[in-house]
Amino acid sequence: MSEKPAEIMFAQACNMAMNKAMADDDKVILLGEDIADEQGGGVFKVTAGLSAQYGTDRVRSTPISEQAIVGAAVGSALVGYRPVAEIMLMNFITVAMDQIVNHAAKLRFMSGGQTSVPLTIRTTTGAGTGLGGQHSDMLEAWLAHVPGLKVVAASNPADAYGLLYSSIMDDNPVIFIENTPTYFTKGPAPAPDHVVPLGKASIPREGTDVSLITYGRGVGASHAVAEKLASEGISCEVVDLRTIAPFDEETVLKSVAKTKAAVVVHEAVKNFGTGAEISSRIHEELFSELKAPVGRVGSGYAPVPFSPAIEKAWMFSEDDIEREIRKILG
Amino acid sequence: MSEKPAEIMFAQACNMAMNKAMADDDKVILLGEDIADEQGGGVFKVTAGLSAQYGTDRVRSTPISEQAIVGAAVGSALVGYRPVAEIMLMNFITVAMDQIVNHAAKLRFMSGGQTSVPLTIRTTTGAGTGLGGQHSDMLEAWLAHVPGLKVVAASNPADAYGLLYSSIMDDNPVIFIENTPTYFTKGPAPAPDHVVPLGKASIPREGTDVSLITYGRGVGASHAVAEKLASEGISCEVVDLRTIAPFDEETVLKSVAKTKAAVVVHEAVKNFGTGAEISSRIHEELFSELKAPVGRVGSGYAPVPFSPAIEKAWMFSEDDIEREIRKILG
Amino acid sequence: MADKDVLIDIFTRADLIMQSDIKFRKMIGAGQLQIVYYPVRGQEVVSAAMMAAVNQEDYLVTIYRGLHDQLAKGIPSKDLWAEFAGKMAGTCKGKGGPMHITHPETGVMVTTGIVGSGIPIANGLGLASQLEKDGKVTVCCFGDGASNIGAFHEGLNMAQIWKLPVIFLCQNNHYGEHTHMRDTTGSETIKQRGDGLGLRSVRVNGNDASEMYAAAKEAVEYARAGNGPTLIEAMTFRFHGHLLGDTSHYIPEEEMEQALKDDPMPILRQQLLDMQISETDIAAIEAKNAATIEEAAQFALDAPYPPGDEYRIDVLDVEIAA
Amino acid sequence: MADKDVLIDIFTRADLIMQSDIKFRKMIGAGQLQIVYYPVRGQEVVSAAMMAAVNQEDYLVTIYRGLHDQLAKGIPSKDLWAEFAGKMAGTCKGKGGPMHITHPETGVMVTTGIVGSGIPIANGLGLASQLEKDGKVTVCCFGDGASNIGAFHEGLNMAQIWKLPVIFLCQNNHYGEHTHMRDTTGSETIKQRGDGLGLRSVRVNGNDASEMYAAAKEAVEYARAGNGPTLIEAMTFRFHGHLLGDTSHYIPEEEMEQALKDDPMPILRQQLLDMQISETDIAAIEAKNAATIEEAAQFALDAPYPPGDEYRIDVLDVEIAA
Ligand SMILES: Cc1ncc(C[n+]2csc(CCOP(=O)(O)OP(=O)(O)O)c2C)c(N)n1
Ligand SMILES: Cc1ncc(C[n+]2csc(CCOP(=O)(O)OP(=O)(O)O)c2C)c(N)n1
Ligand SMILES: [Mg+2]
Ligand SMILES: [Mg+2]
Repeated sequence: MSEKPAEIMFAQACNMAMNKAMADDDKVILLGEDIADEQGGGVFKVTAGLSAQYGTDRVRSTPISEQAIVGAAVGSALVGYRPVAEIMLMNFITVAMDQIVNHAAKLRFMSGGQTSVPLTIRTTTGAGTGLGGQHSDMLEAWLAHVPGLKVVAASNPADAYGLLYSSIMDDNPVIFIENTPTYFTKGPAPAPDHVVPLGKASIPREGTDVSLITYGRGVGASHAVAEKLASEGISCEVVDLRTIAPFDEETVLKSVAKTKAAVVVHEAVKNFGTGAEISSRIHEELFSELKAPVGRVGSGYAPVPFSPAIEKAWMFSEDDIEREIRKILG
Repeated sequence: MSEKPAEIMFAQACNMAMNKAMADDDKVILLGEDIADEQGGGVFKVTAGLSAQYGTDRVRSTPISEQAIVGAAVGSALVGYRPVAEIMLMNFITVAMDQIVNHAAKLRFMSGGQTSVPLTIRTTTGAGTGLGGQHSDMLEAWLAHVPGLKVVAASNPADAYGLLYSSIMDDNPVIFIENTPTYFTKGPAPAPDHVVPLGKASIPREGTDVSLITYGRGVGASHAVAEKLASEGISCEVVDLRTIAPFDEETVLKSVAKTKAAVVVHEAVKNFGTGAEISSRIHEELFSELKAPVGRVGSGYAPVPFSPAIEKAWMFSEDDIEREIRKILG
Repeated sequence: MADKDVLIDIFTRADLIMQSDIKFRKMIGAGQLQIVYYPVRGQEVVSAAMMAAVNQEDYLVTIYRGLHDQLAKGIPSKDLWAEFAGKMAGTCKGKGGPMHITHPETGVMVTTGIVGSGIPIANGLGLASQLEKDGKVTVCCFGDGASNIGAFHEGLNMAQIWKLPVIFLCQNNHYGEHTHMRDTTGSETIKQRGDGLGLRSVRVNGNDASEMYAAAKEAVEYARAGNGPTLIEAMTFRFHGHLLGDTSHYIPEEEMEQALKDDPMPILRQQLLDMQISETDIAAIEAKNAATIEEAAQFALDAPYPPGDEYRIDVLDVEIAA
Repeated sequence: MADKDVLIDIFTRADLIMQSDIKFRKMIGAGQLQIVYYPVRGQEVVSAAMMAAVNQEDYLVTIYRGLHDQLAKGIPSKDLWAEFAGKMAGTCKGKGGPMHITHPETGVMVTTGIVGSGIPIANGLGLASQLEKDGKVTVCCFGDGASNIGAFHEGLNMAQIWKLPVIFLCQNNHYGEHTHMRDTTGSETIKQRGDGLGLRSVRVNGNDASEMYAAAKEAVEYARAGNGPTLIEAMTFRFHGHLLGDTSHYIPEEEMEQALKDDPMPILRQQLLDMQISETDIAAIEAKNAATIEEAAQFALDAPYPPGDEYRIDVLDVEIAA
């Protein structure tokens, strides 16, 4: 065991990124329900210890008032702060969409560039653990459709660290989506100065037969399938978008130009999901080179079901990815 | 002039559809800001005369409380009413997304089918008239991504009449999107019993070279381009989706199977818009038959600008449609 | 003091809640059930007394922490347990789960997991009753923390201007998740907010069966008479944290001690005894509840899960293609 | 009665507003400008007195009906007119337009077209000032109708618990679009709602310069001293409907007549005369304002429009590719 490189959990990586950002820039402040240590440092403990270190002036537990939380972040961002607002679970952004969409995303533009809104909204979600219809939705497609917002999702602790830091330091509003079911999975620890730039995809696994374009939790699932198919001689390249919007078209198109086949994979509902945009872009640019139409994997057309068997049947899966790959590779 | 068949305006068609629905079913009620006659029958007069006819018990002007408006519609729908809630402008659904997405769309499923939510949310929007960043957004892609919601947009008064009536009588929650800039354009009047079923696209113009898949205001623009290109011998088929989600895949695929080329056209921002899903579905099903990748036309990656010249440059246009058609027809 | 029959009724409901809560926590602790559970121990009397004041046909809208409300309103234990366990025989075929209980036969129309969102929906039920003139009232339960969210404000105001027959029952247990009300709420009381919005508002000791029942009864009569809504701020406490596993580390020891001393259940039981209801009679109620729960729990464990492709049913009014 | 200098200051701002409003309506009526315009005639004194009580560095958040607030806060007329006209020389390069004026040099940070949404944002500005200890206050303007929306409730509560230096100025003109407050608001007053939320709340005749100024001054001092927010409900009226073209058909004649009788502008002017400020001096102020407006209007008409591809700039911090 002592040989193993240091590992950290996803949730911890987020904590460390916020800690570093707060240390580096005293304009970084945190707002959210139960986030201060007196309240336990967040329901998933992602902000644990930060109020002890930086004080409750900078790490503020709030009322259950998501509009007021995001609004306070928008307002302070307008005058030089770098607020990080936590929306406990992604479904709760539904009560704050006005502040996010009509204000955070638009104020730079509508002011003709006189002001900017360098805020980060952290939120977590994810199905597969029986939280049911109102606590598990992946809604990144909405936000990706809003000009002026960046949307980010990490697939492993080191990236989470590097991406969250970059999100906080970015001068645009960023939605940083965490994944509750994988909060406590481990991965190699990043170096303290590890930074992952926004807008740049990574290729955690190279391959030649098909590109699996994915992000967040889809990356682990895609890896697993790639591993399995490797034994049959099918070589999958995994592209981890990391920034969902605006996404790194260059890396995606380069990968698919090489493999000539692609499957886009995400946990969100497939219909009208982000996979549609990525698939369309690939078709638009590489149509004549493709071996087959781009495949898509996502979850089913239904609210997230509570009961495990239905939830499993509804949810995107490694089987779905495998089936889609086999379909397009013929 | 006397030869001309009777014409009505779009706004009037919506009014007539509600009037008929209220006459046919006394469970139909209307809720919204300023909608009763004492307040002028709606800011665009779409509900004018209805409170005079059916009383203010059934046609209720509300406070500026969109969550309460949609909530009241959800609750009454659960017990047999067919509420029609007006959200004055589409950007204001951002304050009511929780009620729409977490509740209206999910309660049937989460209750295991014990309850249903036969409500209609009417809202209007549309750029091109200098209302600026917070009063013009087309957000149908968000709603199309939500399982359990139907999303409808009409392109002409007769369809508006037939579709709105169907929306109100549908047993699912329906978002009915009107278009402010074309409220006062005219079209042939429908027969009083004219009904347009949800989920069925129409083909207002047949053609052989390329299918223009569109809805709402995109239909008029596509027609204009089709007309223009006809003189050059390019034959465009126009497919009016009418129901955006779930959309009529059969009609779309049949049209494209015939023309072997398609451009999807909408007013909404192109990136991550509904066009991406439609394009992806066409590629997935008809890849090997297509002459070229499916083209997409939508508005630019920016909030809606105020100043006319910027707004025009940003907005989807007939020129964009034409350019895209020429591109894919080579 | 409420009369004997009423108190027995309230006790019967409250004891069923208490025993159910204990059993759920035990089974979850033992790994027999794997669910996120929001304990209701400590809040039994609030909902028992409230639901004793309404009829089965009256509507209820409640929240994730809703077991007490749902049982008090009359959902049969078997159906409820089976839903908590995600079984096809559950109230919602296992699709909703504990946070989303619906059971129209007993008037339970919505259980929401979104803080505050039941309030606007309750108005819709009230609006329907007002239009139907069916004489029903809607009870809408939520917590102290929920009074900080916009939907609370919009909903109470709309109910007031339209005089809707809705009773807003704020179960004030002093905490929203891990945060004390004093850190989140600019007003001293929630009642004050109701006053500010212009509706009839009262604040009562929700743990006192008679006081709670009287307030409930009055609100129900007021609503049925067409006078409009009431906000009842019912003071109570939750003994086992926000959700099972929460250690209540954020609750000062003395506060918890005092709350436990004020446990409404032994107090109510003693009140029955004081009213000359015999120990035997009380024990019979308790035994009957225990049997109901045993049966329900076993039923929930034994019942089959729904098949996977149930996810395509009940999304729309027609089945979704695979 | 406020002292002479203050009243002159208020009058100077208010007259600029009044004349600007008249000119805008005239030019729109004549087809020289094609914009949706929310008239401010009748509400001049509320914002003139409020802004006279704060400094240029203090922040302002206002709404679509914001011309009076923006001018009173000090945005140069040329910049503002050019933005209304959609010109590149406007405060926001023509990208925002009348509903979205920003001008940080004079503290105008946000103008929103979404009812109530400025309130949570104002808190953020206040929070920044509290953390910076820069002594600034934030004035947040909105209407009576806005007090029905959730953001109002959430925002006022957060300001109160955090004691933010924010002044919530509710300009109560009795109507939200075409609906009278009595049909939408369960409470008698908006002040009552502030009380219910626990914050310092006052209700004043906003059309009386001295009364309005005193309330503003007090709120500013209270905020600067770290005591927290104030809600000022300033009673006023709008004479030209919700937006230009609205005939005010929904306003009873007597109500409009009374409101016009109470027009704050002639009253304020008379107060100046009563204080021995000469007709000549007043006329000089008016003439100067008129000249400013003439110049601004001409500038706005003459200035060039922004080029079309400006839409790719200011979306993100980098230009978007075509
Ligand atoms: C809009 C929204 N924000 C946050 C949450 C997360 N959350 C669930 S319960 C809860 C606390 C609610 O407290 P209270 O209203 O007092 O009810 P209690 O749990 O004490 O019964 C919070 C913050 C949520 N479910 N919905
Ligand atoms: C969330 C939202 N709902 C509705 C509207 C449409 N709307 C614009 S102004 C207005 C009336 C606002 O009234 P009030 O707050 O009293 O301000 P006033 O216009 O009287 O100054 C309404 C309903 C909006 N802009 N935003
Ligand atoms: Mg509580
Ligand atoms: Mg008003």
